[in-house]
Amino acid sequence: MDIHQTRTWVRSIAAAMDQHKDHLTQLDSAIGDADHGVNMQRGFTAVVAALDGYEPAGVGDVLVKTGTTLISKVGGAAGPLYGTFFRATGKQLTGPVADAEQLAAAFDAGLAGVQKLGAAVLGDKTMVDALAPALEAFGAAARAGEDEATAAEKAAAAAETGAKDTIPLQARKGRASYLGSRSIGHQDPGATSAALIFRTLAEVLKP
Amino acid sequence: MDIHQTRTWVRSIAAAMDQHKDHLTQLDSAIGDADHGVNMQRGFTAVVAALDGYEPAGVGDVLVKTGTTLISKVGGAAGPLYGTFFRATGKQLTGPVADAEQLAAAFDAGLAGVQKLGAAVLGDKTMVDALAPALEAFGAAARAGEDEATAAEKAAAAAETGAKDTIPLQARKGRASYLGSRSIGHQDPGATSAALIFRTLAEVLKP
Amino acid sequence: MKKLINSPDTVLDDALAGVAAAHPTLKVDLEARIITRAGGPSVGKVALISGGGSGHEPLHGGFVGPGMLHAACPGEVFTSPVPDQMLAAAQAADGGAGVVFVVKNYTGDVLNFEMAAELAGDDGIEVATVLVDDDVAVKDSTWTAGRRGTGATVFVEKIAGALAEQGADLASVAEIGRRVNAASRSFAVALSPCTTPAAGKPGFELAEDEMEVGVGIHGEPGRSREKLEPAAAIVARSLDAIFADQPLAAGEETIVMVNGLGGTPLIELYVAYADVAKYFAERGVRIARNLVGNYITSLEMAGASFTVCKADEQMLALWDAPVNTPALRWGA
Amino acid sequence: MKKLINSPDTVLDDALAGVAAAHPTLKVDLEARIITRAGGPSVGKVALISGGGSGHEPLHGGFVGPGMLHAACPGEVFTSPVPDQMLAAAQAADGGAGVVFVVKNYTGDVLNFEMAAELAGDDGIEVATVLVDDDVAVKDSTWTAGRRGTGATVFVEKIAGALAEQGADLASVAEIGRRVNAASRSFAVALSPCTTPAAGKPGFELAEDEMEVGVGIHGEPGRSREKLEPAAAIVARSLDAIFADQPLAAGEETIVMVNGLGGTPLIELYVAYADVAKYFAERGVRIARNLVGNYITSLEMAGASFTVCKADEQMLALWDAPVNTPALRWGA
Ligand SMILES: Nc1ncnc2c1ncn2[C@@H]1O[C@H](COP(=O)(O)OP(=O)(O)O)[C@@H](O)[C@H]1O
Ligand SMILES: Nc1ncnc2c1ncn2[C@@H]1O[C@H](COP(=O)(O)OP(=O)(O)O)[C@@H](O)[C@H]1O
Ligand SMILES: [Mg+2]
Ligand SMILES: [Mg+2]
Ligand SMILES: [Mg+2]
Ligand SMILES: [Mg+2]
Repeated sequence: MDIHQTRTWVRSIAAAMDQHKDHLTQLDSAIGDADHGVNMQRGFTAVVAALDGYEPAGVGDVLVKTGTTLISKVGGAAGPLYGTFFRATGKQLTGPVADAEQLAAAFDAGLAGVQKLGAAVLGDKTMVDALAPALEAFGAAARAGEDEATAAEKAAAAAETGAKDTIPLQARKGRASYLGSRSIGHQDPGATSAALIFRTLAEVLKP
Repeated sequence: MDIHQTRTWVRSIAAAMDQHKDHLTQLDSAIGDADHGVNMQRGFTAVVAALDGYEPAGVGDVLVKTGTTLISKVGGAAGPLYGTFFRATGKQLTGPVADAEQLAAAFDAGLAGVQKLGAAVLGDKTMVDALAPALEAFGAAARAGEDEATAAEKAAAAAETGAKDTIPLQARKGRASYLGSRSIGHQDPGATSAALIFRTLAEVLKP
Repeated sequence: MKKLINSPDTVLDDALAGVAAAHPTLKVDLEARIITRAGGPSVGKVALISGGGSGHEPLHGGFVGPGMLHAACPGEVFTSPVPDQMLAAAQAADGGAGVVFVVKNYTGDVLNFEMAAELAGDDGIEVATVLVDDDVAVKDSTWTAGRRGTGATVFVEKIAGALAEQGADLASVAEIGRRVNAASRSFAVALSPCTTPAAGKPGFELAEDEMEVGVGIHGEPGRSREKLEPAAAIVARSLDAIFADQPLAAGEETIVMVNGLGGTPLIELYVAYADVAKYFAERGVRIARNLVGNYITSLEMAGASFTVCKADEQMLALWDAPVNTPALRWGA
Repeated sequence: MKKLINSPDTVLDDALAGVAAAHPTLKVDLEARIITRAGGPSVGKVALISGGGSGHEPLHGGFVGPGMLHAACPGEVFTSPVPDQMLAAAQAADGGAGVVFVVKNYTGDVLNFEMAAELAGDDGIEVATVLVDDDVAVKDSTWTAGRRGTGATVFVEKIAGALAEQGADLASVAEIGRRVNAASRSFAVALSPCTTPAAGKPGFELAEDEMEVGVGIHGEPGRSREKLEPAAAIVARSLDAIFADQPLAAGEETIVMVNGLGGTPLIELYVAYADVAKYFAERGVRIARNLVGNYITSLEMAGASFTVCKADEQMLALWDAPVNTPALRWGA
């Protein structure tokens, strides 16, 4: 993945958030406070603006800028968490391109940042439930020598499964946890946006 | 009309207001503030309580007590106006019974009190539009030598017509006047309660 | 109807019990249904007394205290109080210098206060009346009972109350009250209706995209029903009506209130106030003082009213004078 | 959705412009989105800073002023603010004695304030954090993100703000804030939902005869959904939950708030307060101070929240200390 593709990825995420804003907000209204779609859209719109005219030295710069902007513009739980994900990922990628293995390691650092900050583990019904399986699939593909396009495709599928699999879970973190057992039966909005982010990556990297 | 009949009349008004509370409130909600039924019911419930154990010396005492209680308990426009109507009527009736002519003169004094206080004339879309034709009919019957039962029946019919005839009028007094031409097409709540009062009188006096 | 009440019949008595429990600075006579200052009458000073239907809180009970009202007479919800209340209030509040009745111009209020003034006069209490009629939504003509009294009531009570506190005589207190009313104009727009506990149904209906322009404080219909507009347009419409009735020149000073009707979040009132400030700035008219919040409400009605008082120096000075009431407090 | 706004996207900025225009005692940085005292930092004194999603007005901007907050950071409606705002607030408000962040316990608020504390630390500003988590509707367990911060925020801001005003050091101000939080419990019941401008639809649905028991300030569902009850039963339910969590013995002193969620008429809050006073009286627990009104709202949600703080003498004395903010003012 080169700098241009990275930019395209982030821009495509912005487009995806625009498109899925209402769906994400609707999911968040079932078990949260009905703002996740708006938050993500606001954040990535700001990211696109921030990248405009920005001259990154490497792939990582794009992602660090993305993360920093998310932290500055989103607020809520998703702002610091996604911000940290992109920042921590970007910090690992110093070169002008990143191959599948480099990306896998960087994403892992991103997830570690999210978990350090938010303390969510797999099964807590959060974005981690989409991110973790996505990165596992990505890593496995990379280790198996697949290219980043294939790895991203597998990650996207795993993220989507992970997001769907949050439905039967009871939330243990974030606002949804206040519902207790009433959070069961609803898909987590953050896991859903995480799946969108990896679906977008797969589309951008598709040869 | 003797003291007992007068008491019965006032008690029957209370029953009628109970029964028609919602209708009066509904009329008042169209061109007022949706409280006329409640106001009248609250007032006459208090009147019934006030008359309990009260020993009047004459017909007028019952009516003065009724008026005084209405003034003390109703509030709004209807409280002072109906209160004055009953007080001013009652003040004319010093004896233990009142015949049709005495009643006619007393009611006229009641209406004069209402008009002095509220300054409404015929056609302003107020209780006056029911009271005035009612008293005219009552007086004409009395002057023609009819008994009070017949006079009251004619007054009730005239009041009902008067109340209906407020529908096409534009209000010039009270809360309904704020609607301007939008008050047209609705029956005045105060005229409607006035018609109820005279219908009740006719029923009580019916031989 | 969803209300935090125990029964439609006991709302007023229950609320008065709550006021009594909450405010040690007030004395609530549950029997006579009046709210007075806990300290009793101010000997030698004029006492301001107001009242009206309940459901407009904090008006009037929330404005009882040093620097403002001496007593309030709350009627049933949306029904003017009865003369007995006003008489009891006059008796409880008169400090020997007479009382001023601040009366909003509704037939019911006017008639009941008139009767009370007579009774109080019989009782040897000097009474002056200030009639508040500031609502420009109602065109004053032979076709109406005259303008309604709305937001200016708060200004009259604050400013006349301050003068009374300073020991001015009955005529002077009534006079400044009348001057404030004469200098004030109001206009209100409702986004949703309200329901009195006794009626159980909304006083009027509004479609999802409609607003009632020029609405009264009991939800009486106003000038027209229109499609819902952005805040800036609602503000412009309301202030246009006010300025048309009382033109204000550049450099003139005003007191402005953006008042919530009860169900409108404060954040929206601030949105509206920004538009108000812009409207005034564009015309060079100064907002010397302002109030933004719920001061004269209509139960849970959504919407706002706008009140503008063309204020002279005396009014501004009296506005700034200390006031210590549950709903308005400064300098104390 | 019917709102007095210009556009869902500009609500916060428009409202901040309104706050700026309305309150000369406040300084509003529209760029940085912070509200500070017009007088600037208090040299040598600790500065209290709070923030959170908007839509809860007057919280927090309405509590900026002498005796209470030094700065407020309003986020988008129902979305916690970003670290940049808190950093800017810390920089603008620090008088050299450090800043206290008053943070309501929501994941978003906690994370953003955490990041801001780091940034402020890098900037040489000493930061202490007081986490508010008073809502007993949420059982604190491994299954939740912990109790939510609600009404006690007002108490923490008032009391810690008063101590800061007296010149106490950072540790002491933070300590009293934590003690107030530890001594406070809240519980809320919603009669109707609310709609964020961005979502355009109610956050939840309630049938005409239902209420949400234990609702959160963003309309998060609470403990259960029940049939609508009379005020006395709602009060008993709420206070039972509070007393179960923190038993109060006869003779103990409290500060009690009956807070409107935004769409509830003040008259209904007084009805509820009467029932609250009765509940306390029956148990011999004293209400030494009270607030009845809209202090921490959820847009136009109907309902009320109840907050009880078991207050010691120091807390009561600090409660009574002068405060001069748009929404809370006495002694000044
Ligand atoms: N502690 C946490 N760790 C990881 N993700 C979390 C955590 N708390 C919340 N989230 C994620 O954040 C999402 C909600 O984001 P958003 O609605 O934007 O913020 P808020 O909850 O503050 O309104 C949840 O759906 C969940 O996936
Ligand atoms: N000036 C007046 N003279 C005579 N009747 C009047 C006058 N003003 C109002 N009314 C009557 O009072 C009725 C309304 O009474 P009510 O609803 O109880 O009082 P309010 O208008 O104060 O709510 C009107 O329908 C009308 O018949
Ligand atoms: Mg959310
Ligand atoms: Mg009426
Ligand atoms: Mg009425
Ligand atoms: Mg949120």
